[in-house]
Amino acid sequence: MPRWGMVIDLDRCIGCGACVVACQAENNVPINTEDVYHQRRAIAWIRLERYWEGEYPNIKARYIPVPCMQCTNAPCEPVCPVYATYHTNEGINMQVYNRCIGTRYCAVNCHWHVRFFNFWEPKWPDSLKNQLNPDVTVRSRGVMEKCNFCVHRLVKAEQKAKTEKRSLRTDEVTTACAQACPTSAIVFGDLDDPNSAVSKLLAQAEQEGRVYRLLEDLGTDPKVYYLKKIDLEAAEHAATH
Amino acid sequence: MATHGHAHGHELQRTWELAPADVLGSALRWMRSTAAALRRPLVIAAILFVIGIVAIVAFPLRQGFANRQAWTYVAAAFLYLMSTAAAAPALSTALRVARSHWRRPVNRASEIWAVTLVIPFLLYLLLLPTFPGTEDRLSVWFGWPLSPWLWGAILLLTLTGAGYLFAWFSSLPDLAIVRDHGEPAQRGFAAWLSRGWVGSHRQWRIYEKVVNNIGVLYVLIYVPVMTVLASDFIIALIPGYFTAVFPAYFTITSFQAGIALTIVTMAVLRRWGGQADYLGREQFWALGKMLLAFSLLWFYFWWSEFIIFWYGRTPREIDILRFLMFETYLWPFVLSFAMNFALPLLILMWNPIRRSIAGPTVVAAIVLIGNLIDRIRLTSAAFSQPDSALLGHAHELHEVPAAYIPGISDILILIGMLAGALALVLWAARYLPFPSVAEVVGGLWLRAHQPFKHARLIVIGKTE
Amino acid sequence: MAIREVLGLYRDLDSAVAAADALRDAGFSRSEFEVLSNAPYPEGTFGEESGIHRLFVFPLIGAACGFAAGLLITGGTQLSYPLLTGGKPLLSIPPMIIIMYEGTMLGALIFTVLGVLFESRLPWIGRALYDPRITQGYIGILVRTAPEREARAIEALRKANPEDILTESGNAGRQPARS
Amino acid sequence: MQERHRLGEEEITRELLRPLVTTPAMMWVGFIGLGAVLAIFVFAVSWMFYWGLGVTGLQRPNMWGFMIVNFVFWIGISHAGVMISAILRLTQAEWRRPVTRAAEVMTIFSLMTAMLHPVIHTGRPWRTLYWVFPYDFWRNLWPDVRGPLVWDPSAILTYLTGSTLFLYTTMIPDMALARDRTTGWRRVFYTILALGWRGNERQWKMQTIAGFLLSGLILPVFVSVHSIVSWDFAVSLVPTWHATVFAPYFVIGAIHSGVSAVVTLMALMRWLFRFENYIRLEHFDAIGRLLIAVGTGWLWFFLLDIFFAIYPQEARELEIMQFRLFEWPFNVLTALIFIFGYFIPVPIWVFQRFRRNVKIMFWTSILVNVGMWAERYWLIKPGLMRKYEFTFDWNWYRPSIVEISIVLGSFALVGFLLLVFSKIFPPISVWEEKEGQHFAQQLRVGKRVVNAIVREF
Repeated sequence: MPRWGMVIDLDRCIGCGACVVACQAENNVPINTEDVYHQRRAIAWIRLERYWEGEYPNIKARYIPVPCMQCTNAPCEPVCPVYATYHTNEGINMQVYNRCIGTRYCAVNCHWHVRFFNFWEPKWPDSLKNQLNPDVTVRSRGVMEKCNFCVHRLVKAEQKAKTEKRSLRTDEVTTACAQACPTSAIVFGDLDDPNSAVSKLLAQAEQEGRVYRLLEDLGTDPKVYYLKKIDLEAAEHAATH
Repeated sequence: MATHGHAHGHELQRTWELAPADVLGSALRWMRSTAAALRRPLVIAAILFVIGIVAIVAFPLRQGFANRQAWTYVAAAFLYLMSTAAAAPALSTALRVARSHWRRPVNRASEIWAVTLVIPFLLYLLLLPTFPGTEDRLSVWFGWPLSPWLWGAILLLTLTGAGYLFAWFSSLPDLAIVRDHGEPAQRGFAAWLSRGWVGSHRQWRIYEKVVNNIGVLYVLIYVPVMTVLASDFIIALIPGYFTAVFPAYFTITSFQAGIALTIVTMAVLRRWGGQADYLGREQFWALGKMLLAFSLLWFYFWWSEFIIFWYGRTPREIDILRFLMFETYLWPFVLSFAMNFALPLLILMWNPIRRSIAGPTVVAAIVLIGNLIDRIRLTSAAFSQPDSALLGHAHELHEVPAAYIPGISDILILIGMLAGALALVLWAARYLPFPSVAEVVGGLWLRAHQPFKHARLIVIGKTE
Repeated sequence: MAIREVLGLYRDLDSAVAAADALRDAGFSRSEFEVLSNAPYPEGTFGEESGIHRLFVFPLIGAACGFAAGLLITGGTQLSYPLLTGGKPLLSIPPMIIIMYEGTMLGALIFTVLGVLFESRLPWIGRALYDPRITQGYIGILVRTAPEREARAIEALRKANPEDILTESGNAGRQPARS
Repeated sequence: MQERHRLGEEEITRELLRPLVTTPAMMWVGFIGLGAVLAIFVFAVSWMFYWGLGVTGLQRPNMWGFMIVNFVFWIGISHAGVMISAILRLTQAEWRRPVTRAAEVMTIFSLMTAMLHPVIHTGRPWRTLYWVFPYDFWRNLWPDVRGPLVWDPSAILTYLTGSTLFLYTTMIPDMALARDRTTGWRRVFYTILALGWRGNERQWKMQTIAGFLLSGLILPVFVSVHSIVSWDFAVSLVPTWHATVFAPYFVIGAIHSGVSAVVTLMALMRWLFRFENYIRLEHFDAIGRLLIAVGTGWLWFFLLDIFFAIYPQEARELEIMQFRLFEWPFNVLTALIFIFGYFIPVPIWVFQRFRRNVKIMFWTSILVNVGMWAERYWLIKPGLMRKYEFTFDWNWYRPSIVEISIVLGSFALVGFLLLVFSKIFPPISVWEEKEGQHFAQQLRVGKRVVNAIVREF
């Protein structure tokens, strides 16, 4: 039974936003038009947070991609009255759109702000109607949605493996964001498999002492790990996180 | 014609037939015989008290103030006295303000405990040096200069002062009676205390106002004091114990213990103090209801802390739950849960038991013990933390210290201090008549029992 | 044997009590007549009446049922859908306690009301002598007795200066038709 | 009291049933005015259903807004009714008689209004109705009892059922009274509700016992309801929400606002129905004294909450405290809460002269509830606006016109329902007033005559 996790190396991240676009396309996330942005209701399962560091003129932009942390003890799960979000045995914090009634309590109790609510009926321009991903449900108005580590890919891969009567190969499957990242700053894989890319990366980064997680002290045990940037400002910047 | 009262299963207390003269009579009887009989228990209590003092000097004091753990049981005794003896006068105020008609014989029984306040005050002064300053640790003082030492002491002093003022003023008219009709031995002191009281109409009016106001003042001081004690003695000494409800829990459970103490005192007075005419079913029933209500509140305030920690599940909260309730101090917690909530509920939920004398008394005794265990649990947990664990705004319970097992010295200290309080009360009881003549007689005018057609009823007057 | 009803109406409390006494002197037992009023009087105002009731049993039964229901729903839900949420135990007791508590109280409340209705014999759709003036403040004394004693009842009721005396056959009048 | 004078049975009946038969002009004004606001409310809600929650001011991270605040507020108001009637019944306080029914009715209507909010506030209300309640046994997925949002309905429905039954039980005798005095369809209606009540001794005895028993049973429920509502917030990890004190703090706050609301209601009834003989100054006096205690208790918990939010000295918590104590507009809100919620009304209530002045009591009680609404907003919103360190996602919350009209409409709704009720049922318990007259006595002490009350022992 794999335990899916993700490592995001901020030292490699250039803030290009490819992951965001890829996710958008992969998961049928509605197009975030300008006024949706101004309403602060844009949906981005993985978002790129930009923080300024230092004073003009020597000012630096720091980027940090934030997908769902897939917490092991996710605070968002138990507050749902209808089991619309629960924990799969592969460690994914799953969202069941059909059960969701939209109390939005999960969003209130998610401190990484990675749960998104469909305030409006999602719309696509006709030109994009045909590129919707058939593997992914199109959500309706009034339900929550969130990153689920491209679970449809995982399921597909597992079924393939099953039909071929074998177990899942190491790093056989990856998420859209990881796939799209030009600097491969995002790595996805099985945390329990010592040979997987994520495990190796973590093991190595542990020695360099670069590993940290967001809001780790809440004790929710997130499964998305960040590797600090290798320069001092970045170190202290990360420390503030 | 069978009176319907009997069908109801509770007959009228003799209080209703008494004339003022009878009340005065039993008060004077108390001054004559009972007060004298108190000498032996008084001596025994005093001896235990001395032993306790010796124990304090011999053990914690010799080990010095740096070793806070040695002072655990001094602190426990202090907090327990604050939760029981100091809470009782608050109860009597509550009854006055609520204008309950049955309260009058009860007031004295709870007010008299105010005379013990000096003991917790001295213990507090003894304990203050064991606390580190608040500059470098978390506390509700937020590092004020001289906190907690100076400000805490001032608070306690105010409370003690208000308590004695209350005890003295509320018993002023009775002291005058002792002055005029008491035994020669008692007269002098009573005369000194009741100087100038002639019972003029004006004096009575002032008396009623002032007693109420001092009582309210006492409560208004008591609640902040308990809040501060809860945070200084428990919360601030347990790293990561971030709970806003605990001071409320501490105060409410103290009121519970105060009620219990009053009930037990009443039972003793009824059994050995010849107060059966005054402290009857009426009083025990009413206080039994209150005790039941506060036992439910015990659970409520505990639960509202527990459920948050259980649900929040941050490492800090899990540690606290393990430490205070489910691992280190499991048994003390289970006991105090049973004795402060479960047993009182299961026993007092039956009206026939509530309406008896024995029922409330037994439960009150249970609650008194349960409260003691609870306070011991909390103090032991809090005082087992070394200063190093607190300094530097510690947010986590880093290493969980083992449960503190009391030694013989601790037991001696505990018993000694409680005995000291008892001694003070016994001593005061030699100068204060039971029942309180002023209260009971004042009540006689406002209640009558009369036939109403075929029914026998009581009539209760409400002055506004 | 048929039971005949006589209803005496009285303007004030004193005469009503007097009527009750008169009936008692005439040998009517307390169970043979009941007093109707528009507001409660202190118990026993009209003399002892049997106050036996089982009202206090009802809340206990209700509480038991409510508790059981709560236990079933909470326990059942968690056991039959072993879905992991927030790393909480699959059978989390504290939340169960909250809902079981509410269930218990709900059961107790509903059964108490049922008990009150049952013990005061409501809803009541039988027909018995009644007069709207009772809710106006008159006090009615309703005698249920054997036909042969009806006359005695009327006579007794008349002793206490009634406003009116109603029988099943109609208004018997305050005073005898012919003396 | 000196102003108490004996009233005849007939007088009481006539005056207390007056609202049922006659309709004062002000009442029409009320019906029409409130009805108009109600229409706006209905329109706003249906508008929101049609377009979705996009028409509200909610966004990330402010997923909860005005409607939840208003929900908490109305739950709070609903706590007065049972608090007053149950506690005063248990303590046999005489001054309960004219207050209890109005208070209980207010409980019921404000509870209904409160329950409306979380439902219309969900993304898919229609599903909410058929998935969460009633239990859906055929789809075979029951609500997750671990979720506070399931504790909520269980508590609120218990409370609603309980207080409705409570109210009805105490109303049966008055239904009988109305039955005997009306004709036509009204008579049929009351006959059904009266259940054939005749008023024999046994029935009265049951009635009396029921008063005590139900009060004793409903008090623990009433405490649990607002506690559970508070846990909707407190069990989450949102800074300034995750506080252990929330349960008792919410409850005492609820009593504070609720009892004040009862004062408002008393004053209105006194003016609207000319109930001077029943809702007397001594009642305002007594309830004012009660309010002093309640208000002070509330202040204690309020300060506990603030102090122990600062106590851990954690950046996140301090950030929000600083924000909601010192930054516009929350600094104004804070002042508002303190001043309106405590420092204006309570010092006024201390003086009997003011406690016995209906106008002053009315306006102070209004002030308290303004303060308490502000308090709920103050408690709930800042934590969401500045949740944890993701300054990137911090955001303001501005309610839309839809939310505002829903909030205003909720007040109209309660008011309208209260008016309708007082048109159909006697707003003051007639039989309890009469009982009070039966039990009232006087004691002579020398030259002084003291009002007294008969008690069975």
